[in-house]
Amino acid sequence: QAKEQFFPLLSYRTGPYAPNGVPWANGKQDYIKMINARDGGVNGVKLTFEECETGYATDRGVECYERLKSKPGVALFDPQATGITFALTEKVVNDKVALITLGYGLSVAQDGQAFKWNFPLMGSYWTGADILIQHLGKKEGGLDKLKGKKITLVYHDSPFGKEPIPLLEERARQLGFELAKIPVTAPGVDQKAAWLQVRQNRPDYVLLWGWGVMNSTALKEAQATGYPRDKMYGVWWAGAEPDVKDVGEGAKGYNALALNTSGTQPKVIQDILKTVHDKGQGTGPKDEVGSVLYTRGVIIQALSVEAVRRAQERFGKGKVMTGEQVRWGLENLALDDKKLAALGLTGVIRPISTSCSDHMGSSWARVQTWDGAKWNVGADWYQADEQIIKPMVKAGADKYLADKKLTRRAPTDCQS
Amino acid sequence: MAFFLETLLGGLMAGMLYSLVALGFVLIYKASGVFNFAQGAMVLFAALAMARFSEWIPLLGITDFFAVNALAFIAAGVVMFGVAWVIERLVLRHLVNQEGTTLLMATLGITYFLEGLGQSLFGSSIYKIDIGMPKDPVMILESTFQGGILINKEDFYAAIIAAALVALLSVFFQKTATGRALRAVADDHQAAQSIGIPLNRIWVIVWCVAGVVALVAGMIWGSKLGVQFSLTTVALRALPVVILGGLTSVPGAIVGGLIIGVGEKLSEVYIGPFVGGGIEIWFAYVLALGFLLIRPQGLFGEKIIDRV
Amino acid sequence: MSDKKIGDVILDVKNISLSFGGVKALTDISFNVKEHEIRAIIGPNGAGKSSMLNCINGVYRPQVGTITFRGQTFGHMDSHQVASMGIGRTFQNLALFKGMSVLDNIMSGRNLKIKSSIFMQALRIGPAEREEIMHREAVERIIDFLEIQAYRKTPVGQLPYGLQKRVDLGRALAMEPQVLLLDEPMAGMNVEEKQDMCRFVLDVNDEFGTTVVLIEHDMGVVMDISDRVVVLDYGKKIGDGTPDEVRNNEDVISAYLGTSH
Amino acid sequence: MSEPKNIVLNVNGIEVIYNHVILVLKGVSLQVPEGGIVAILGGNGAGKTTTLRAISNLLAGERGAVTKGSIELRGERIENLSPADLVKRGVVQVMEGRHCFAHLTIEENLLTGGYTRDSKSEVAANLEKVYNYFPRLKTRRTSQAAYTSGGEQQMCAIGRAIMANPSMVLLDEPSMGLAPQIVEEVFEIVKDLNAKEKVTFLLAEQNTNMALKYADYGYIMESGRVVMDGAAEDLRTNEDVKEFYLGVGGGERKSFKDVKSYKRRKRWLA
Amino acid sequence: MFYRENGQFKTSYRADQQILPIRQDRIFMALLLIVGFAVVPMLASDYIFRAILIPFLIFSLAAVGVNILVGYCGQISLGSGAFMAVGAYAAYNFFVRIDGMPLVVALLLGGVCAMLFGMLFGLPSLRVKGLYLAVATLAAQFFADWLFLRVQWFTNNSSSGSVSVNNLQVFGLSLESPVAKYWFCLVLLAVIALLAKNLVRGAVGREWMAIRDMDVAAAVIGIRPMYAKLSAFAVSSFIVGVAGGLWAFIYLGAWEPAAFSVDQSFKLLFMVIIGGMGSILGAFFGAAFIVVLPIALNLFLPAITGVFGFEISTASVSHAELMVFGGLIVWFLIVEPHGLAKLWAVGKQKLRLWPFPH
Ligand SMILES: Nc1ncnc2c1ncn2[C@@H]1O[C@H](COP(=O)(O)OP(=O)(O)OP(=O)(O)O)[C@@H](O)[C@H]1O
Ligand SMILES: Nc1ncnc2c1ncn2[C@@H]1O[C@H](COP(=O)(O)OP(=O)(O)OP(=O)(O)O)[C@@H](O)[C@H]1O
Ligand SMILES: [Mg+2]
Ligand SMILES: [Mg+2]
Repeated sequence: QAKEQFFPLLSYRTGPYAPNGVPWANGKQDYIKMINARDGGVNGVKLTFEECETGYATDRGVECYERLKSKPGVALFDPQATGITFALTEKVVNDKVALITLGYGLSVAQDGQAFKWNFPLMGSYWTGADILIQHLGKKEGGLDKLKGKKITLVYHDSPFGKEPIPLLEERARQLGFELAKIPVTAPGVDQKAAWLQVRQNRPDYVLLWGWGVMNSTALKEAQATGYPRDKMYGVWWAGAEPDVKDVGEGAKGYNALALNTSGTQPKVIQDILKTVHDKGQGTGPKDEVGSVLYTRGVIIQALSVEAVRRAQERFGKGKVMTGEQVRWGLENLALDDKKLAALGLTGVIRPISTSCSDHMGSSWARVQTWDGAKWNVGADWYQADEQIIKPMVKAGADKYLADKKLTRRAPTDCQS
Repeated sequence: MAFFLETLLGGLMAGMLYSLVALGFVLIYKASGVFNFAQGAMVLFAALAMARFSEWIPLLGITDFFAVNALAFIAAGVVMFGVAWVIERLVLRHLVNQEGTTLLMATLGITYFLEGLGQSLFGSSIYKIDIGMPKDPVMILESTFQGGILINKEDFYAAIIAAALVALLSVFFQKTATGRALRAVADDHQAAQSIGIPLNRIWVIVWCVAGVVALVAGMIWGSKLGVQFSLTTVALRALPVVILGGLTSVPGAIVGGLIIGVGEKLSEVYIGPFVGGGIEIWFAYVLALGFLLIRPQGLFGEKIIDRV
Repeated sequence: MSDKKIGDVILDVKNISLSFGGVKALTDISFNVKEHEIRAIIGPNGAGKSSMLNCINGVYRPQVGTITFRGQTFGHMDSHQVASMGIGRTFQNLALFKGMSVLDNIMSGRNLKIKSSIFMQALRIGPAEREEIMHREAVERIIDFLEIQAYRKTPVGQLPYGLQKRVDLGRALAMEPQVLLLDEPMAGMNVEEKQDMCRFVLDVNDEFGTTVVLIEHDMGVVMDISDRVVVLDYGKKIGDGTPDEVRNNEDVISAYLGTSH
Repeated sequence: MSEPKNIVLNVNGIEVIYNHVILVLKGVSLQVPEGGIVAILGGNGAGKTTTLRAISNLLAGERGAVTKGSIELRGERIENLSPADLVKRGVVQVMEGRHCFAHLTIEENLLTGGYTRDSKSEVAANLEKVYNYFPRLKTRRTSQAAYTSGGEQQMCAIGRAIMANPSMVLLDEPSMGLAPQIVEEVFEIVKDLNAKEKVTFLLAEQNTNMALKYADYGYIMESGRVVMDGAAEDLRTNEDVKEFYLGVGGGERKSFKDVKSYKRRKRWLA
Repeated sequence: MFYRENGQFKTSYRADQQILPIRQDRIFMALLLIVGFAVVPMLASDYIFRAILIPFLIFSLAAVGVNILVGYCGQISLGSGAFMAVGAYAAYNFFVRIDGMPLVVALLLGGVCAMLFGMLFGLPSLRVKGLYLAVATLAAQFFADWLFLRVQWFTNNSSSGSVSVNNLQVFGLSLESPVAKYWFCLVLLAVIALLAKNLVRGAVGREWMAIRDMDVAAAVIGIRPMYAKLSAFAVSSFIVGVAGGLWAFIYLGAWEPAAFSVDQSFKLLFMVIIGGMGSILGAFFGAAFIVVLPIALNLFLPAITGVFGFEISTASVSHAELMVFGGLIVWFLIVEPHGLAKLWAVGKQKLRLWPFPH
């Protein structure tokens, strides 16, 4: 029997969120193909995958999960949608398989002692929101200068869009800015009323918490109501090519968080082009390789593979890891600059190091700006303010545990 | 005051755009008694076709902006005619004289089919339709109000196109013999057949017209929002419009659109903030419902007949 | 006919006027129906016969006039209230419940009499089941008589027109009404079938003392079985009396009967 | 029929099945000569309507289908034509139960009937003709059909068929719900059209008396089969027909009051 | 082994009024129940339970509810998703706010709340009919979507608006294993479907159908339109509400309002129409069609195209799946416009006549 580590890939290639879901899913697939082609797998263990279409719908996502979770050699799941993450969070505990939600999902899941199986790697909505506020503060010349400013949050009316609110409220209380919240009903094609309100309020900044078509529509409405794009700041899910491409010039000056860079320079992307696309094995069109969401897909998959590799280091090289073993791998990721360089990810992301109590591993991000043709990533890295995030995560996790009548993981559990 | 006017104008123009989609529903309902669930999918399909053709045509060496758009429009129109023909051949023809729900269901099947076909032929990314609509706002009455009143030029032109189309179709339905035949078909398929109205031809014609309406709607909405899957959801926004105006009335689609457009924008802007916002969708439906309680057949709909 | 005991006025219609927009369907119509009699309403097409029944039934709301039924006077009442007072009805243009079987159509005529609550019906134990069976028996008798046993479980929409008319009658009968309003029950039947129908109307009238108001275009039937006849024309009453009186009324002859009858 | 004239319509042993399972017509054959008036008689459920639907190709909408036999119009097989094609060939059906277009006014109903006629003047002339035949319709021309009386709707349905200038009309129970005079008028109109405009008629009727008075030839159907046919006079004098369809068995017409049916009566009283 | 009713004479009306008057049908049903309760649990895999059987059971239940309103009473409803949501969130609140609240009671109370909500939005049906009524029910749908997103109280003040339950128990037995969940849903479904069947074949059912087929005539024979319509809304939304609770508690475990979006409403309506309006059995067929078919296509399309020697991209599979699904709906409607239940009935009738063609 061949040794195969299986990656179930939940994705959506149809429906309202397909423009964003497709490059993401392609990046994941291509990375797996690349590892097999370049390295012959992980220490001789071949990587396999199967994709399952969720259409961004929770029930279909659950079905995909149920179908794929019992395949031999399942490593972990990346649900690609906040709603599906919620539903799976309840299930992975019993099924003993990890859930990675890089840059999305539950903010409180950062607390690994409460959420053993969830891994919101590299950032949650709380860290994202905090970084944006820090950036605005810096622009104004100090966080205290935000006092009295008006900041409006235009958000996708769903748990995804609502997640940053507690943090922003906390920050508003602290720093004394005025926070207005305008929900946009999913999928977000109709935002006229929202932007009329923005025009009425004339806020100093608009934070855009959108996904899919909501982002480009927001930019178009902003243009139509004359709101300056350079005062708009999006989350990292509102900062990819599909969000701005068809707005073109109209989106010039718009900013968004950057969890990763884009472009074809990174070595990992070059490797993919060389070993996969040039062989005609690419999943999607070649010109999309290296775009923001494609690269994010690559990163997610790279971290997944690294988790497997890490687990093998402990549980036996060249073996197929179980879901539990991969989970350990995720909890003990230690990707320093050197390792990142080996992965070809230098400059794309910052080092990551996870632990039993921190399932995020890194809370750094930059801000990028659209110049009408491409994204330019700013030089400054920001780290979310521990002082604020930590207590909130702890409190949230405690409430979760209390509601569920569960207890924190014992320290010994962290060793296993 | 200025802001109120702005909201009002915004609502009116949004309403006109809803009317455009609503019109597609009305056309088909009027002509065959079918509630065409696939209207949203047709809008998407048409818009996708047009967007992609306007990408592909320059590859043939035609680069003139106007020519490209005109050719893309025509090509997409031809595609929609084809769709109409196929739908009649493969679906409607076999469902003569069936109940409304059956036909509704069939249009649902068509919806899925078109969504799948559209995305596999034309792709599922975001595409662009650029028909040269101005994107930046203009301010008017700046002397009267401080800051002026903002008008979205694109919406304004779109509203004019919509109004023209609607007017044209109203005339067509009002007096012509075909208009009458269409209404007859809607009332009773079998009786219409028995006196020699060729249902097949009528249906192809109507679906073609509805296809063109979908194309115009798709073009305008697409130019506003970009062409991608969510265009189908504008159908849900147009639904209260159709119902409020009356399922069978072309002018109803316009008036309904204006009422709903204004109603939902005003409510969202003036009531929304007090209850947390996001109320415009259900408010539109509740508004329509309020009108229905007074006139159960919609403002301009034909009276619902129940006689014993 | 002579041995039949005709009682007091049971249904009294006074000065009914009804118009739709410009169309005057009924103008100042008054007539009464006595207990136990068979009262025919005749008149040319569009005279307002069906509209008259609709007024009594509460389907239409007359602009002027009152209707008195067993001492209760009303201008308008909801149809279901009229039904619960004991007035049953058949329709000219079939108004059957198309999706239901013959049995269910007729059973629905007995719904007024069903007492068990929705919970009992859901559980369908004891009393609810017994009640259902009791009514089923009554309905089976009607089905038997109308000779539609073979179609019991057929959806009515699939029956030929004539049989649908019978089902319609069956449904009205199932209500065991005191007054039965029949709107052209014999249209679309041949002579043999009409004979059956007549026989049947007479039986109901004889045995149960049900008062019958009958609209019919077949003069043979009307003249033979009715006790008194009202004649309407263009919404006005132009004659009222026994069949013989009506037959010889000049106005009636010119407006309706023509010379050949 | 003794010496067949020109046969326009030849129905040959057709079998009709509804819904793939319900066999309704079991080999029905009939012929309609050019310029004739042929009546189909028979009790409720005999299959008259089904026969007419089969001819005019309106079965599909009822989920019925002709599974055996053939139907020829002037020598041409017509089973696969659409109803609209048939109307073009001059065959129009007046459906049982009226089927007026409820939301259209009477006049619009009639004008729709002229859909296949291209010439405006012809349509106008036909409209005049119909109003002449049915003056009542003229007074109600602007009301929506749904709100007219049963009889008015019947007139409208017949008028609508005439608007198409047909050469052959299939009439399904034209007399139903019409006042006696009007019934007579309708049959006179039939006769008139037949004589003056050479319109051929095939009618399904319950009013046997009338039908046999005006028709030249009759078919009697029972449970999906033709059980008897013959010239109208012959049928009129046939004892069985008299007994069952004309109600004059044994000479005198019996009063409706006196017809007894003890068997049923007994059962009802039980 | 012939399927015949010959020789089976009914000697009482009670016998004739059974749900399954033909003996073979009764045997078949008994077998089906045995298979459902005993055989399936022995054979099915985890995946089959969790991803196919449990959703199928829950959707069947919801479809039974929707069918009462739409199929039996003729009131078009696009608000079923809202009724499910009310059922789910109400049950959730009863469950977490009241200590020791038993699961079944919470679900039933959720149903009661859905019932009240349904009746409220059913009121317009007294005046507004047909497709126009769809607007009233859509208003309910969008209102509920909004309500559960916006009003924090309903979600127990969870910041993101998503809620979850765990450690479900019935009568002290844990509901964690898929088989237990399956049994739980099956029992609820069997009981409620039986009660619903009793209703629709009894007096209330006739009232509903009468109102559906011809409301004027129904009033003339003494049926109160208000009572009939509101009772249909009540019963229907109660059942749908319970199904909503099951969907949330048993299938999803954690959910957000989007789980009960308008798509869900449409889905339920489609089940009812495809399965067969006015047929309890149809609800099951419809649920099977809508739940199982997409999954089956998803599984088999790549295999099938593989057989024909070309590999199909993942995106094409999802597009092809949509097309095949749409095509099948149309095809079924052409074959039998009255739904799968009717198709089944016609099939049985043919079987009865077999080997004779008619
Ligand atoms: N759509 C249908 N589906 C199934 N069976 C049908 C359908 N239409 C008619 N039938 C059956 O076909 C048989 C003949 O019906 P048809 O309507 O042709 O009779 P008819 O002679 O016209 O009767 P009537 O004088 O009452 O109109 C009846 O037994 C009827 O039940
Ligand atoms: N709801 C309505 N709206 C408008 N006009 C109506 C309505 N109901 C009846 N009428 C009109 O009132 C007149 C009387 O109609 P009604 O149906 O009572 O006639 P009828 O005597 O029953 O005739 P028939 O013998 O033809 O059935 C008709 O001219 C009809 O068009
Ligand atoms: Mg009448
Ligand atoms: Mg007939």
